[in-house]
Amino acid sequence: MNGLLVLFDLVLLAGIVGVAWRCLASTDLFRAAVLFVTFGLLLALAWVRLEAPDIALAEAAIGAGITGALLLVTLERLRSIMAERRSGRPHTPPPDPTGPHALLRALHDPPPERRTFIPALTFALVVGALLVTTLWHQPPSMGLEPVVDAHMDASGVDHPVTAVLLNFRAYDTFLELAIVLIALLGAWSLGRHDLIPARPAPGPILPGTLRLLVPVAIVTGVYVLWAGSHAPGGAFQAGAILGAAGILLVLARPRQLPMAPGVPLRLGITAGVAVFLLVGLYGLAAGHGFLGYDRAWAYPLIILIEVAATLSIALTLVALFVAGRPAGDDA
Amino acid sequence: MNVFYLSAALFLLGTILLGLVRVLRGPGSGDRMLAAQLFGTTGVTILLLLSLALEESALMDVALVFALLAVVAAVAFVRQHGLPEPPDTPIHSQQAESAEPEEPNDDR
Amino acid sequence: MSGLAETVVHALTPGLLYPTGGATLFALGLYGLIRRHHLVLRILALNIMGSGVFMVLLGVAARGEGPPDPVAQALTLTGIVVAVSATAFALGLVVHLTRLTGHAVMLPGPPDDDAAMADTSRGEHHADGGPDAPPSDEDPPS
Amino acid sequence: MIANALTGVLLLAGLVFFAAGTAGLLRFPDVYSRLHALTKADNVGLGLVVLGLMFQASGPADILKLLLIWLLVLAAGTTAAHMVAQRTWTHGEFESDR
Amino acid sequence: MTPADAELLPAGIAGLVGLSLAVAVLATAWTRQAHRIGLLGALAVTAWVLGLSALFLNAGPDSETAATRVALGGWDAPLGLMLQLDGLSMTLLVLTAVVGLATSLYSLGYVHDRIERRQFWPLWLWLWAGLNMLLLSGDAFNLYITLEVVSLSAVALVALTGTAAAVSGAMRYLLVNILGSLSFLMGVVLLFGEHGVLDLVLLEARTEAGPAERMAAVLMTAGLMLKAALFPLHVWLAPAHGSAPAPVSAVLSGLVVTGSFYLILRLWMGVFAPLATPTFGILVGLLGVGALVWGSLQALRAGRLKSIVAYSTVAQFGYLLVAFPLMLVDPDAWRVVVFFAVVHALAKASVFLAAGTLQHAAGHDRLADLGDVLRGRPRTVFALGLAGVSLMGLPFTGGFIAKYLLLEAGLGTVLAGSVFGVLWVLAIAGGGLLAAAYVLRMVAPSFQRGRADAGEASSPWMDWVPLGLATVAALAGLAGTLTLNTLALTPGAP
Repeated sequence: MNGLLVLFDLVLLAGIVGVAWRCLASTDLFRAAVLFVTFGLLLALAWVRLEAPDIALAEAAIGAGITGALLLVTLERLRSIMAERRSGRPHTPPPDPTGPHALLRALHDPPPERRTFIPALTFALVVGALLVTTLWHQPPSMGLEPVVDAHMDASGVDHPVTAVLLNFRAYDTFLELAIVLIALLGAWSLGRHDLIPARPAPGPILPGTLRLLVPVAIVTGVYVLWAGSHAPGGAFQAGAILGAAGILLVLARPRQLPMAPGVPLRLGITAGVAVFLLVGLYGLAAGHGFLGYDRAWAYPLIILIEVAATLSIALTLVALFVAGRPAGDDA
Repeated sequence: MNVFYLSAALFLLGTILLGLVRVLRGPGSGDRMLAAQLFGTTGVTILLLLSLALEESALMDVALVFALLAVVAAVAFVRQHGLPEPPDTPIHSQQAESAEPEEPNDDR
Repeated sequence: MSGLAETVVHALTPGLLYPTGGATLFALGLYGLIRRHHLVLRILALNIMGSGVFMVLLGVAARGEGPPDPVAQALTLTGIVVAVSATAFALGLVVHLTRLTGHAVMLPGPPDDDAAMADTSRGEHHADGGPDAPPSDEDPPS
Repeated sequence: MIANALTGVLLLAGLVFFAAGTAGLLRFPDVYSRLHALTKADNVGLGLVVLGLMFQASGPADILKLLLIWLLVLAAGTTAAHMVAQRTWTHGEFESDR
Repeated sequence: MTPADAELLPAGIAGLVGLSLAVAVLATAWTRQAHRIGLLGALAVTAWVLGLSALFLNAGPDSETAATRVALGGWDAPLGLMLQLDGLSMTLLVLTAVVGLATSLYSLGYVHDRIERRQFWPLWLWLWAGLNMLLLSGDAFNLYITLEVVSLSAVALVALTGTAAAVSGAMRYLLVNILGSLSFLMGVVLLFGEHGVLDLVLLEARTEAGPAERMAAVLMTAGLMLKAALFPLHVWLAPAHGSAPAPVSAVLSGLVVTGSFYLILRLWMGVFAPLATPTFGILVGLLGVGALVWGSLQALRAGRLKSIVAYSTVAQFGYLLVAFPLMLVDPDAWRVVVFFAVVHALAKASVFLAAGTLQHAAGHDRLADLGDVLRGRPRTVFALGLAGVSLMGLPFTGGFIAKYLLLEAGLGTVLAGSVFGVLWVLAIAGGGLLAAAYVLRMVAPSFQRGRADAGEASSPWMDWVPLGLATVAALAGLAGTLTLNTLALTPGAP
């Protein structure tokens, strides 16, 4: 069993490093994108081997769903921008100073220049070698597992990772939600969204699949959220699954995005941080410290925060996929 | 029995690594996407096997999420890849014509 | 000879194997980041570096006896969310940059320092939905 | 015991389909035939594995989950295969990204 | 120390975090009123910070017990996260509040477009909240998260104008920031793997000069140097700072860069203190001399007003690097360095704000064609000059006192018998001359004969705020003793 596990680890790691290498060596960006999705899949297996099913769940939701879709839609956007420039649409900005070949670069990266090879290789090798040597000389440390274990009773939940995320280190998680929100604010500040590139997909297959998948995704999302209090799962994973379902819906009717009204959408994306902050400030006022809970109320409050966070994360991920801000936001 | 599951998982991991050749070679994007689709399925199977081999029932949920979301990248790909349509690409023009140009599939 | 065998066996535990792999990914990402020019590839390189960091963190956390460290896992989860958000924003920025300049590469060196700079406090740049819209003729309110 | 034996046989059969799918993906000449090979792994390969694992499931919830997983993969595989095939048929092979 | 003060201080610290976050969240949710929320929030946060500093000084602790630590959620380290306030973070919090308030007032006039306002204010308030949290954080991983909050919102703000130069600057800035963050995080991971804790105070107690600490120090310092644009990792700074909207440039050059520098200082005074050796100090000092020379020369060559200011940031940060070897000889020198960083932040922010007003008036910021506007707007030029004088370090300004103290520390090094001391003294003195040259370049056209034209009308905020902030920078010397005394209330300082 042990020998087999070692073999599995070795093959897996070789695969991960190999895929990453080929991904970064690709001249064709679509190939790089597919390889990156595969990289995410193998990474999820690595997290499983490191006894981190929570991370594997998140990686599955992100690697298989969100990142792949994001990369592909980005490549298509780049391609359609290039095509518009070639066809000489009005309103095109002045031509690129780097010359006629620049057009090619949208989805194709020429092999790197030879002159950077030696310095880059040396630098990367030195950094890698130093890191490996350092890591090999580290003694095993217990980490904080015993401390967390000793305080689980007071955390309000039964799953240690959730306890750390939403109770012991709730501040980090709050800021994580804030970062998701800031990324969206940044994407929105770049301008209104334009049409999502999409071509017609005739036939009953796609709508049929969606009719099956979207409800299942919603149920799974809720299940993962609920499971988070006692088993791997939680707000982010659930939000990512629901977000992926939303992305599917957007892909089903890319030309007919619902005219999202500004105010409810704003409230939706801020719900996670807002609820979290209110609970945190209440804790401060009630004497449990900022972001602290009364023990008896810890579980319901954590669930409340997680539900709001799931909603916000899902909405934000869909909005990040659509990229620019909806017209309703400027009204 | 665990050893058996683990060997099966290892075998499947090997098929993924072999299948990578198709992603690298292409030649078309469709081939690459198909290979990625196969990897998704294989990954789900590996997770199921590992959940038995490592006796970690939560991996079943991971496999479920994988199965659910494998379709997102595929749909994103087929919906979008190859845009915009260059004027002369339709090879079998009858079929292209019969396909309605705008959103025929709205399930309303 | 037995010393070597022991080292090898020691090295094959997940607690060392995965951190080594993570360090390799970190270095590989760094290499790709330096060598490649296309911004999407650079973003992928940064993501691979990030995965390397997380792999080291989880690998180190799985070293000790007993269950793995939940704090390390929580940190990794937070880190992954941060990475995804940053990636999504970065990809949006790449698209926007390509729309403005026509290429998705980071040209080496700072851009021409003396290039004309439009004053942006005047224009209604974002009011009309992005750079593709025709410039507004109105005079700014002051 | 019998359950274990059944699981073993079904798993092995499933693995054969996965192997065949991969071989087809590598060896077949064009998109259509590769697609054909691929769906065998999706449908039958995973189906057999799922069937085999059901004998080891700890309860009805697990069995349902396994079934659901299989159904979802079927749906995903079908959609992907159909749309790739349709796209290839109407517009020719996907060009690589130039 | 009265008992009431001691009880109020922790609540005040947590309250500051809560307040600045609440303002940001509110502005995000209710964008229609974002500018009003922002203005009220800026006033409230500034008042809170000033109150907190009064409370902190009133508590009158001695330097070893000065750090007030607040356990978030009631969980003490190592399990939970701690906020931490001491003299160093208090000083920089006040600096952030002053520059933040000035920037907010300026932005009332600068960002007047209805749509742009809705994008600007939430991001700016998040950036400010992020800076406050960064300065208060006492946990290695939490530092990474707050760094990300700061850098993502800063990148979005740089891109806000939507021009090709700005978006390209933002893209470069984002890549650099992510790389810096990852490098920092890898260092945190190494420390966590070695010691199993993340709290800075606990880490400090456990670190010694081992290989893991050395590697972590290299990774974290390199990451932060990238973010702080310390020479030679500075190439991204000028494009990003030079093409951002004026209030954003002011905050980036004044606060964000200073925040990264604060972290470097904090780490080397705490966790990595056992690793600091004279050779290391001299290496850093040489980098500083390089930064001074290179940045000043670029500033002398640049053709755009804001580029000059941006390159001057690279040069001025050279001083901070030069100060490292001084700190190894004279343990008290670090306070002078921080005081210098404070004065620099104030002066640099007002220069950028003044440059923004001129750019708005002229419609561009090419120095060659800026003469008319420079002659037509004496008030703004006076602000530019006043802040510039502080940057140069002419007598009676904050900059003078900071540089004087630096020189004194440098001479101390010479007297201590270090050959390099002479180089440091030369660099400090010569840097001032170079600064004088590029500051004069900026204001010189206004003394030439020619047409005077005030150009595009601007709001009174844009006229008066740069002047006000420049005055604060010039008068900062008066607060020198107070600042140095506050800084002394930092435990574990060398």
